[in-house]
Amino acid sequence: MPLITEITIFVLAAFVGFEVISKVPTTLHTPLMSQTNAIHGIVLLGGLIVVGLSNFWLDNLIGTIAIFFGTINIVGGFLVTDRMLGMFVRKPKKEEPAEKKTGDGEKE
Amino acid sequence: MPLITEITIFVLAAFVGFEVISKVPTTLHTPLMSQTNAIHGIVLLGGLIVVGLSNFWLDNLIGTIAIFFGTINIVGGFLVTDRMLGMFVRKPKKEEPAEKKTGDGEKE
Amino acid sequence: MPLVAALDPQSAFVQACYIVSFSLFIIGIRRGTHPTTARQGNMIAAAGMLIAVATTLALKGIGNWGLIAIGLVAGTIVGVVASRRVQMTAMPQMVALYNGLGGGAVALIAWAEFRHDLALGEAIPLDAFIPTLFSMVVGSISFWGSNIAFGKLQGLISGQPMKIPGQQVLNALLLAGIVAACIVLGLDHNSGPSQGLFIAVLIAAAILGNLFVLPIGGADMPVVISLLNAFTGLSAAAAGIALDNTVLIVAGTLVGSSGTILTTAMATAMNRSIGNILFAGFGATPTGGAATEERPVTSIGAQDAAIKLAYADSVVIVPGYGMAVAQAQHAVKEMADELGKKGVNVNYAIHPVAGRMPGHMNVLLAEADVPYEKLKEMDEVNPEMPHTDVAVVIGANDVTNPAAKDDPDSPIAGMPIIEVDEAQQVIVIKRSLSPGFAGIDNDLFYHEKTSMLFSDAKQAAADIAAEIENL
Amino acid sequence: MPLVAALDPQSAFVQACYIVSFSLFIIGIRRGTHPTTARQGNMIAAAGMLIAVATTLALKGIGNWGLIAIGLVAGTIVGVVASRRVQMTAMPQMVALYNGLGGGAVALIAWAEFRHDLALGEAIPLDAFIPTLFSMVVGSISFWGSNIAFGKLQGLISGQPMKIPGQQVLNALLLAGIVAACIVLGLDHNSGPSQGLFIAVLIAAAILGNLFVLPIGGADMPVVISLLNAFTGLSAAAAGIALDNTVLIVAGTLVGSSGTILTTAMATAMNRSIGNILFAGFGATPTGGAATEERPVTSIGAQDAAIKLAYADSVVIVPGYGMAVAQAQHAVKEMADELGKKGVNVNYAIHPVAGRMPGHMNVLLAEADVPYEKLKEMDEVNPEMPHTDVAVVIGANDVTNPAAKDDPDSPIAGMPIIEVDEAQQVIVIKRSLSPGFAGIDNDLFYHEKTSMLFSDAKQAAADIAAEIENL
Ligand SMILES: NC(=O)c1ccc[n+]([C@@H]2O[C@H](COP(=O)([O-])OP(=O)(O)OC[C@H]3O[C@@H](n4cnc5c(N)ncnc54)[C@H](OP(=O)(O)O)[C@@H]3O)[C@@H](O)[C@H]2O)c1
Ligand SMILES: NC(=O)c1ccc[n+]([C@@H]2O[C@H](COP(=O)([O-])OP(=O)(O)OC[C@H]3O[C@@H](n4cnc5c(N)ncnc54)[C@H](OP(=O)(O)O)[C@@H]3O)[C@@H](O)[C@H]2O)c1
Repeated sequence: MPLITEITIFVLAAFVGFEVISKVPTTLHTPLMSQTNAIHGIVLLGGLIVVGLSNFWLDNLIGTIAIFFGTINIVGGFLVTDRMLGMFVRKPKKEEPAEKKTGDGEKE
Repeated sequence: MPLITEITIFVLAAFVGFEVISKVPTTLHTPLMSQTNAIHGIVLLGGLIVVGLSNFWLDNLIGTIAIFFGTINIVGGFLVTDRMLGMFVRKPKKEEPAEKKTGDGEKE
Repeated sequence: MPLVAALDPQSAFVQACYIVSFSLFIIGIRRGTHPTTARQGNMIAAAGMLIAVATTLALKGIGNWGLIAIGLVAGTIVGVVASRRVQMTAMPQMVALYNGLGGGAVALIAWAEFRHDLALGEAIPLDAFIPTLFSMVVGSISFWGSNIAFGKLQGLISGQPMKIPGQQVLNALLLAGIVAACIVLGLDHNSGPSQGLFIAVLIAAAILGNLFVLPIGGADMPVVISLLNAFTGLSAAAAGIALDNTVLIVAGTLVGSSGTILTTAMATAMNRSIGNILFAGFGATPTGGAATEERPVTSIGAQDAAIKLAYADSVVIVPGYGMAVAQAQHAVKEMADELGKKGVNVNYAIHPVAGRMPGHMNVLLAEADVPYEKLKEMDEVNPEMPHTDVAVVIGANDVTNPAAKDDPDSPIAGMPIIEVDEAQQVIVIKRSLSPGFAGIDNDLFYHEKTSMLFSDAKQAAADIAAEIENL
Repeated sequence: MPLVAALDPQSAFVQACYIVSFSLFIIGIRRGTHPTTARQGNMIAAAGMLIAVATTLALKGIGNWGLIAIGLVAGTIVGVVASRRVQMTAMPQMVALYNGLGGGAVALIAWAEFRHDLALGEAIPLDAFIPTLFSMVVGSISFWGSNIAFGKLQGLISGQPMKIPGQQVLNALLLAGIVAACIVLGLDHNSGPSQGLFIAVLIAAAILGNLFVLPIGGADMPVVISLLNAFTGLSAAAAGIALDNTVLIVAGTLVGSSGTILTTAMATAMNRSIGNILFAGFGATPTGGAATEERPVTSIGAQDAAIKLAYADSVVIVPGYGMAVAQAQHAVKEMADELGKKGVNVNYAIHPVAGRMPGHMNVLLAEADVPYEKLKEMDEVNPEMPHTDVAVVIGANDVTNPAAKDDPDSPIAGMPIIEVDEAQQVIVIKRSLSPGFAGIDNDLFYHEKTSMLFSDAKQAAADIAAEIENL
């Protein structure tokens, strides 16, 4: 793909990024940071290509470490974001917190 | 350029479009419509290429009409949008309207 | 021509110019989100256009300067004159006309592109041919549909929905025929597809464009135009794909998104589905024939209205389509000014679909120099209604109809309204008791706190202003 | 391996999968704009990732399955365990560490890519080589910088700014050296650039990453991490350009925009410039040494505090970094519950930079099951302050400091604050009179309507809750 086409894609993606992310409220900035961490784990693809196509030990080593790092990013990032965001959602199944909520929430 | 690359650009542009335009308030929807009218005058480029590169009378005719249409779109569209938007901005230079405004605006 | 640079269309420099150009479009629209920056945004977008055109003119092999100059100069003259002359009240027509021109240009370019590919005598690659066919069909529908819409709005064609029996079936058959012909053309792509068939498709699309819009009522035209605007945008994007031109793709897509969003927004604000608007033949422009006029109404003159208003503390003006028809915005502003001089607090309540275009009232009142902060949105003004002494409804009807809240069977049931019936007193200025766009009676007129001032809106506003001055 | 599809990387199918993948990322982030849809959004983004990875694994020629499996399995195990074990209070460290891993992976891939190009023995095209160099340098800076930030936050390295004389000059020289070496490498691009020089640049970038972050105070780490997050994103995008991989370009750019926006948002909320944060060595973590302790303060015990709170009508809780340190969120929630049982209306006022990360307090309080609607933003809560009976400041300091409004010479002058000094009464819970992150004294503590409760936040909240229950 010619460089200029890739720059076209980059510019459009930057516009999308700025528009979308400026809509995320401060409340959700911490989960956003960990979600974007997970998303840049996409460099894993680079690692897969390096290891997948090479036969020399050094490249294999470099690539495998990259795969390892990228996978931690992706798996850890999405899971931890999910854990955080799960806290923002009411949990109607658990009895105890629902009980507690009455004290704080309903007595206004 | 391969079709799939053009689709990539299309998809990204659609995301940008939806994000940006959903931020425009109803108040400004009429100017927005006429501004987008001006922007799709961009098809003028197609007309320029047709006429610029052809030598057959029918193509020239078709192309020139397209250029004519596209130019009306662009020139008329941007100018009329400007006229409309100019009305939304306070005009401090004109004496008379500034006078009038006192009656309506300042007496609260 | 002195300045012929001869750039290669796929060169990085040309592509970079196109990137700058579409970025300016995006930034321009982005700045359109606020009235204070919108004008600058419009200029930024225009600068983007200038760059795109200049770049294209400098491409290698571009010649035929005479014809290009004729097209550009003639177009500029028409554009400048039209934009100076057009009345603010005629904006809906203007938008329709321009949209049609865009669609027409796309269809013509697609045709020329097809002829060019044919002339090469080689197989036409499908990834250029399909977008060409798409832009030709959609551009042609958009051209004819927009022109009909223009005709209806301008009063050149009756605003009544024109129904032919079996209309929908006919349209469906026509569309199926177009698609089938396109498939045949596509299958022939490497053995010289027939130009005759191509032109037949162009004509069929033109007929479809006409048939599609004719049965829709004049009052629904803004929704139709906005939809056709999306069509034009998409057809331009398809032309961009056929021509390998990024700025065309991006700009067309932006316009496509805009049209889609506005169409949806209007439909939502009217609480109707897009399908209902397009296929139900609902939006008949009122025939003026009055509904059940047996119930008693309180009628009032300009002088009494002036007294009511001048002794109020707070007044809310609710403008509607009638104000646009009567071109009453300046008179209304003057009336408000007179009230201001008497110490009355005057605001305007703008319903999202008051008038016939989104933001219609805002443009008109801005033209009359009403300060932006005085224009209140529905959600902002409704809670204040009970504390409002007088609500003055000027040429509005449906957007104040309490049936939307109270009567679940009403055609406008569920549409949010400006709740003037909550105000202390209501003055309604219109020429008769005839219904508005939705064609239904309005209980507001018969309400005990409502006084009707039967008159043309401009006349009435001027009369009231004069009376207030004389108080 | 059973399922090897062998797709051509530039085939339309692979590209289409990548388009789906990045669209899911965008939609996923888009849904992250509201707490109720954010979790679903996260899953959508994860689905996008799955598609991208699966597509890549099916590419033609991919082999070495053993090593790939090792990397994937080991990474997954570490990722799952880490994400289960990590405390919510340790989020800033976690984000730093992950960011470093991403940067490191990018740098390694750039190195491998370079080796691959070298091995081909041909001229390396500049439009792949320049992005490779960029991603190597920036990825390496991001890796080392993030690790230092992690160390500082985790307490492995002192949070104090470590300054070497001539620091800035050294950094500038290092950067200039890196750029120069990259230019040399680039000029050699068709005669086999030296791998030695490449590795030297990798090392120099590593040193620069260390030197860049070491002199910044521990408390400024969140801003640094966010900036490095933008770096990692951009380096990933550059790697995508080098590898001709659209999903990498788009995903990297999204992360780059996110990092940029968050960095700017934090700097704005602290009313400091990014340059000041990075180069002024300002954010020293407080040493605990108290400021001018001569002025009298009103001290109070848990029992008195409980009485004040229980007999109030409305209470606003203002949490800060101290609540995070003490892990007091559950105790605070319990205290609020007890107050709720007494009929007190309790809300939380969240300052945008309370704590050490944007949204830090929100995550902690959400963990403790505080309902989302109870968390009020600064702009919403400040106008209500005069009608608030008691404001309870729990481990917050700077974000309540009236000097930001009153003293134009204060380092935090102009930073918007939660105006607890407008409330009827104030209770401040912290361990001493020592300053917070900005290292400045807080007049609030000496105000006549303020009572200080000197205690650990968790302990104090638990004590108050117990006392209220006994009332
Ligand atoms: N804004 C949009 O985007 C849009 C788009 C499509 C459809 N619509 C629809 O349009 C309607 C807009 O509601 P609306 O309340 O603004 O208008 P309306 O319901 O159409 O009513 C307009 C009223 O103005 C009166 N009028 C006409 N000419 C007048 C004149 N010269 N002087 C004084 N009064 C005059 C008419 O009554 P008389 O004949 O008795 O004078 C008529 O009842 C809604 O139903 C909406 O759904 C809006
Ligand atoms: N949120 C972000 O994104 C971000 C990023 C970078 C910088 N910052 C900066 O961080 C600051 C945040 O302000 P803030 O008011 O939340 O915090 P702060 O000003 O840093 O004050 C925290 C206070 O908590 C007290 N504390 C510490 N441990 C405690 C414990 N175990 N129990 C009770 N109290 C304890 C400390 O006083 P004692 O030692 O007396 O207990 C300290 O004064 C702002 O200056 C902001 O600019 C924020």
